[in-house]
Amino acid sequence: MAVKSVIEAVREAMREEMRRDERVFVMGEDVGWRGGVFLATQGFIEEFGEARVIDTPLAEASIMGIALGASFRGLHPIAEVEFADFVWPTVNQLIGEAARVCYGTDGKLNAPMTIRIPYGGGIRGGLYHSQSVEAYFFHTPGLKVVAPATPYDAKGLLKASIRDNNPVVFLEHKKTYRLVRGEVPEDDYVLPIGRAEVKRAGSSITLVSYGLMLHYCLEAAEQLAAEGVAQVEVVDLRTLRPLDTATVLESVKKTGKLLIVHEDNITGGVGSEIAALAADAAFDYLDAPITRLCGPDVPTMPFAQTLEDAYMPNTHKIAEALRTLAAY
Amino acid sequence: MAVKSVIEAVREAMREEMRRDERVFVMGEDVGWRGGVFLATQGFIEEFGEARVIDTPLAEASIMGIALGASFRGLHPIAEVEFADFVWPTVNQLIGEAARVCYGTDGKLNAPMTIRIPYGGGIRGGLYHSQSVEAYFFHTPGLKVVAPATPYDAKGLLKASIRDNNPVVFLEHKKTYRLVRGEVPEDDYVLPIGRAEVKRAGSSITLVSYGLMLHYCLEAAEQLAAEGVAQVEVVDLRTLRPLDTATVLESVKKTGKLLIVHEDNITGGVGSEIAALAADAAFDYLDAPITRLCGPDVPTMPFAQTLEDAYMPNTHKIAEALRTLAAY
Amino acid sequence: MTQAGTQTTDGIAGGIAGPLEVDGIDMSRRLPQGVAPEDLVDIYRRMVLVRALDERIWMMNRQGKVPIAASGQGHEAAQMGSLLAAEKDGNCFFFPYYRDLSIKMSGLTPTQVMLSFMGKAGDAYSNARQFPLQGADLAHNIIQLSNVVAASLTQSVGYALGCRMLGDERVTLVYFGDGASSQGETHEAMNFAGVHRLPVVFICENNGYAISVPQRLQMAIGDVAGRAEGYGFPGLVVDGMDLLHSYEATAEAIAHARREGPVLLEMKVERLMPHTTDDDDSRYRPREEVEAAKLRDPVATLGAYLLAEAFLTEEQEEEIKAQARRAVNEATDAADATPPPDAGEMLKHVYAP
Amino acid sequence: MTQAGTQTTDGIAGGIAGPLEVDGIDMSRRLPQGVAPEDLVDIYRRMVLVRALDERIWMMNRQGKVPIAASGQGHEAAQMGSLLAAEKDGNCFFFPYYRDLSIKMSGLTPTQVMLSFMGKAGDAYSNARQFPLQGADLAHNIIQLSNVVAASLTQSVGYALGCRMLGDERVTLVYFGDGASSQGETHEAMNFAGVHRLPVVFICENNGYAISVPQRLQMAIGDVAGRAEGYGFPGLVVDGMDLLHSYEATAEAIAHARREGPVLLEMKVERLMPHTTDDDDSRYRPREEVEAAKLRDPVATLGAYLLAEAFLTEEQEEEIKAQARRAVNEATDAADATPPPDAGEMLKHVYAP
Ligand SMILES: Cc1ncc(C[n+]2csc(CCOP(=O)(O)OP(=O)(O)O)c2C)c(N)n1
Ligand SMILES: Cc1ncc(C[n+]2csc(CCOP(=O)(O)OP(=O)(O)O)c2C)c(N)n1
Ligand SMILES: [Mg+2]
Ligand SMILES: [Mg+2]
Repeated sequence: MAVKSVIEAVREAMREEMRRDERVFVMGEDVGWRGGVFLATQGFIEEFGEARVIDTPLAEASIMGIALGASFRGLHPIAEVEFADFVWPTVNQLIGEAARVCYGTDGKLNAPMTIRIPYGGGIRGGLYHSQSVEAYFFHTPGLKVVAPATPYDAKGLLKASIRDNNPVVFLEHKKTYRLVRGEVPEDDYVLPIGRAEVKRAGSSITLVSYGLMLHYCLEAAEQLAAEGVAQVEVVDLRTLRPLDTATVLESVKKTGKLLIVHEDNITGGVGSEIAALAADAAFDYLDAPITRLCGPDVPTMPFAQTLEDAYMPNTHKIAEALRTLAAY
Repeated sequence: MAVKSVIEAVREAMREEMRRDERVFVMGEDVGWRGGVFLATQGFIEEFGEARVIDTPLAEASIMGIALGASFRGLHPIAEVEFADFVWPTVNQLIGEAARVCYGTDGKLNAPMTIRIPYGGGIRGGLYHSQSVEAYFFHTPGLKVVAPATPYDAKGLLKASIRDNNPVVFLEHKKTYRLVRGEVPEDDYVLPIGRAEVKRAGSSITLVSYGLMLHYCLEAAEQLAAEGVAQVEVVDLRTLRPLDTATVLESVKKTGKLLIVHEDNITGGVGSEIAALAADAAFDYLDAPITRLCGPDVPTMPFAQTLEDAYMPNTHKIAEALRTLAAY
Repeated sequence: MTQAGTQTTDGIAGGIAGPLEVDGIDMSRRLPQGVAPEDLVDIYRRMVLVRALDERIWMMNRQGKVPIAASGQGHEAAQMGSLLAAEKDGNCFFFPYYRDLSIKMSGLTPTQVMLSFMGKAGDAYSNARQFPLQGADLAHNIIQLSNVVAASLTQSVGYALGCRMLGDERVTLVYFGDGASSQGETHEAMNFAGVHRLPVVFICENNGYAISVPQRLQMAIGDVAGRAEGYGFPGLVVDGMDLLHSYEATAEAIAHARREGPVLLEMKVERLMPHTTDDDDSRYRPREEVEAAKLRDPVATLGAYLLAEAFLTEEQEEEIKAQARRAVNEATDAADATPPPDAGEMLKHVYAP
Repeated sequence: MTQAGTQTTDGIAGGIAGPLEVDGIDMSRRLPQGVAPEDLVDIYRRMVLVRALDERIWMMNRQGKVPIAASGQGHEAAQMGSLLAAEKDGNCFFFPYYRDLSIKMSGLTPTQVMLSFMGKAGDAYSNARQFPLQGADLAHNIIQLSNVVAASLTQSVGYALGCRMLGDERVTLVYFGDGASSQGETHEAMNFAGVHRLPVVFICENNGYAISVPQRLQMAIGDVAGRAEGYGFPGLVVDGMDLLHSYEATAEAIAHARREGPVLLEMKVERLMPHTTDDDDSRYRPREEVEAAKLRDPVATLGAYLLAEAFLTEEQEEEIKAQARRAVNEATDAADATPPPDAGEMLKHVYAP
């Protein structure tokens, strides 16, 4: 199998789906001749033409509304929000409208659209190019929310998202784009939305994460194994909504201890829901307080290197939290 | 003390603050001669004139951006979003901009604005006039979020919000407007933002809620007391952000059992954070699974009476959940 | 490029000939090409029915049986005129707004309308999950997902983009109020439609108010139509109290949209009732203004015109009204006897399979 | 009402007289009233410094010391012309955007600029919490909270509303690009400003691109200025490569704004560099176009004009450039030697006391 980066996997998924299905098209700022600011659509306009690769005006609300309207006509738009930080103008259409198409029409109409959103930090993006926005969509019934960590998952899940008959918010961590590489099959494959994966089996602590942080979690887990402190089971959520509660709870019931890691702000983040689920459905199995290691409650990470480093959870901090939990 | 409704308390708070401080003004759709669709600003334009009571164009993004800009000039705008369901166009300014004024200028600039948002259901509002939106703002560092349940709290906290130097999202449950009445002092008083209140003392179960649901919780607690099943302690959060974790945890440590009730969708709601906090900081005191009774994961409540009733948590459902918890 | 209110596009608004005035509205034009007297009689029949339903719905609200309704009274000529043009065209898709009862009635029986307003099982738009007649009636090419003002504009433009991609010849009509013109999304929708010359007709039903906010506080201009120029397509002011003018303008706009791209029609209308059943317009609207508006009632105007032109006899006209009354009575009884949807429906259809 | 590019308001754009052409730009007008040759020499000195800084910042990015920068090269005449007008007015407030280095330089030393671009402690805008020169410099009447395109427009209108309420005479200037004109918030901001006739000057620096998206895909019109009519105030096309034209237009616009309400100035400029240091414009922009634009370099144009008019000698001109080089070198060294802010700063100032 060829080794590819996350951005290559994303590009391949879209290209294959556009070749496979005429109803699929991409739209967004700079997706045309520029090939996207992260080059996710590089070469697309040359292959598919201006009609299916639409450089939109700089107007995010309309990108979402127009994608939604096109989906009403049976198309499968892939709308790109250039950076997660600019998603706000879209939410009237995304949270207010797209999420309710099926419910609000008693199942008569649906919105088969994919919204690709590069998110996250650690790239010196400062307050307006680093944000994690998953919690907002995670809380919204009617949306699906996917957040892969590896090239393999990114490709399989993006293809699934494009084929899905619902609005899928597809979150791509910007720092993983070129940093994370892995094997990706050449042939067509699709991964199911809504399934977490145990990326590392273990028995003493359950560590739940997604996106960039998953890789730091795996590193920390290796570290603790090497130190002989704990065998950490690492669960990659992959899909945030619908959440694969079964996989999480099964792991927690086995280990009795739970650490949740995400880069997003801690209060009201996805981690709070994981904790709440476990504190209810796995209560009798818990041997220690449910702990979270997440971004602090400041408006995403600042620009200066020192400040960004201070914000970001990392392998070292995760290992520390695991040690505390192991010792409990 | 005079007995007043929530809407009267809200109106009084604004009128007193506008009389007290020239920098305070109101803006929003229909706040002028109409006096607001819920009559929150009834009589204001007559008293304060068109310059301080601004009927805006139908454009929520600008309502928020203009209020924010005016706050930069040192004014204390009170911006009304006509219904919570229409808040989405504002979030680019509210979540993206207002919440970061202080942080993004290293504390040099601030945004002393209040955003009043009538929210919530049980009023046959259907999908677009019933929504609870608190979780989105609750997750946003830089915002304060207030959600009073009683006329007394509404007045004292709205006055505090108007005087606060930060953007405060002030959530008024529409169903409480005329339904809930209570004593409100005539004189000027201000309640601190960020303090929960034990609205009913108890020893066997902690019941955490806010807004309309608080009243159903109190009814259910009385019911259980009357039945001799449990002495339920009811904590009214009043402020969602910053959260008064001390009051919540103190109660949970005392009772060992926790039920959280809100009307908003369960997944990723405010309740998940309360649960997560308790599952961490009060873990050793817990005698039962942390339970939540919240709105189901459908896009807010549908229009038909049957469907709306099916969605809404109520006294009966809360009492049932309390009984289960008591029996654990 | 055409100027709002001053010039015409594709000959729209031509044809005004003589001095026949009905209630102050000039109705003396020749019948537009392709419109027969029977068409107008049929439209009148439907207008009378819509009006009768509209009035009954308001009454039912006062009786506590209809939680909320926005009345279309005063907007009927604009709505019906545009609808007639679209029906004659035969390949149009509609994104109406909450005040467009006439448009949505096109595919429904009176009973279906009543079921919807009363929140009963079998509501054709959302099975009573939503406000009345909100959701979709795909069988009749109608989507109105929400009542969030202006949210449908970008959707309609996207729909038109989809039509273009699929290579069909469909034209999309999207309806909205003067208040909606202020929303940022309205700007974005028109801008995109202009750039891509999409087959969309933007129909602004300008009644001078957004709930209580009068036009002078909504915009610093007289005609919304004038904004079209800034998007590179024509905008026209239309007398929306005049069925024929509304018809002609829309017919030309549909043809233009299919051939060359978007058109903005600003239909000047009167809101004869308060904003919705929840509103009390006496707080903000002079009584004389409402009374004056009622003298220009578009239903009465069309009726008088048909009588004057002898397209209809007085007896026929009476029978049309009697029929409407009977239909509304039957519909009300039928809907009243229908239960609301089963509580178990509440959890269904959050996601499509 | 004035038409974009065709008429003038308050005499704006008058005064063009003779045939003196510098690099294809007509520079032969009389000096505008109130502008002395020394003013222009001073402006030139500042332009040269800004350009030198801009070039150095780009270089520092390539060396890995500046994470990101948007160059203002090509926009300097528009920015400096408007700035000069505002400075002469003496009571203006600025909401610039990320490309407005010339505006933000007005209050800063070169070292402060370098600290900001390198993310070092002491950055005057945000103490290195934000992208370079983003945050606020209240001492110099400047706010640029974010680089979210068009987010500052409603804020600037609100600021102007606040000024009106406090009864001061301040005029607010807000800057944005052609891409920003598509945002819904831009529409909403202009509409509100028009309704309330607020003292705002909207300055669109139209360089024909939004990152890679050319104007033809951004809008179906030639001039953004034409949209002002739809908001009930004047809009003008300005040659933003021409300092004097930019100055005159802005001076008149400020006076008009204070007296009568908003003005939209569309300054036609050229982006001489890629969008930012992250961009590679060869993917989407013809090389010849860039080369042709560089021939119209506004700094060179002004320099040539000053020499031609004998407002400056060649030696003086050389000394100005040498001074700028020295200042930039010193600033770079000073900033390089400064540490980034302490990690402990990260948790501070989420809320105001
Ligand atoms: C985004 C949004 N904001 C506010 C409302 C509340 N609201 C409902 S109708 C209306 C006025 C609409 O006026 P206009 O567009 O002129 O249409 P009209 O009702 O006059 O036909 C308002 C403010 C809404 N439904 N959606
Ligand atoms: C809301 C938003 N969307 C997207 C971006 C990414 N972005 C940054 S600058 C830019 C182009 C802006 O073009 P224009 O307004 O013409 O200004 P210019 O850079 O050409 O001066 C884009 C798309 C952004 N910063 N904000
Ligand atoms: Mg209206
Ligand atoms: Mg540009």
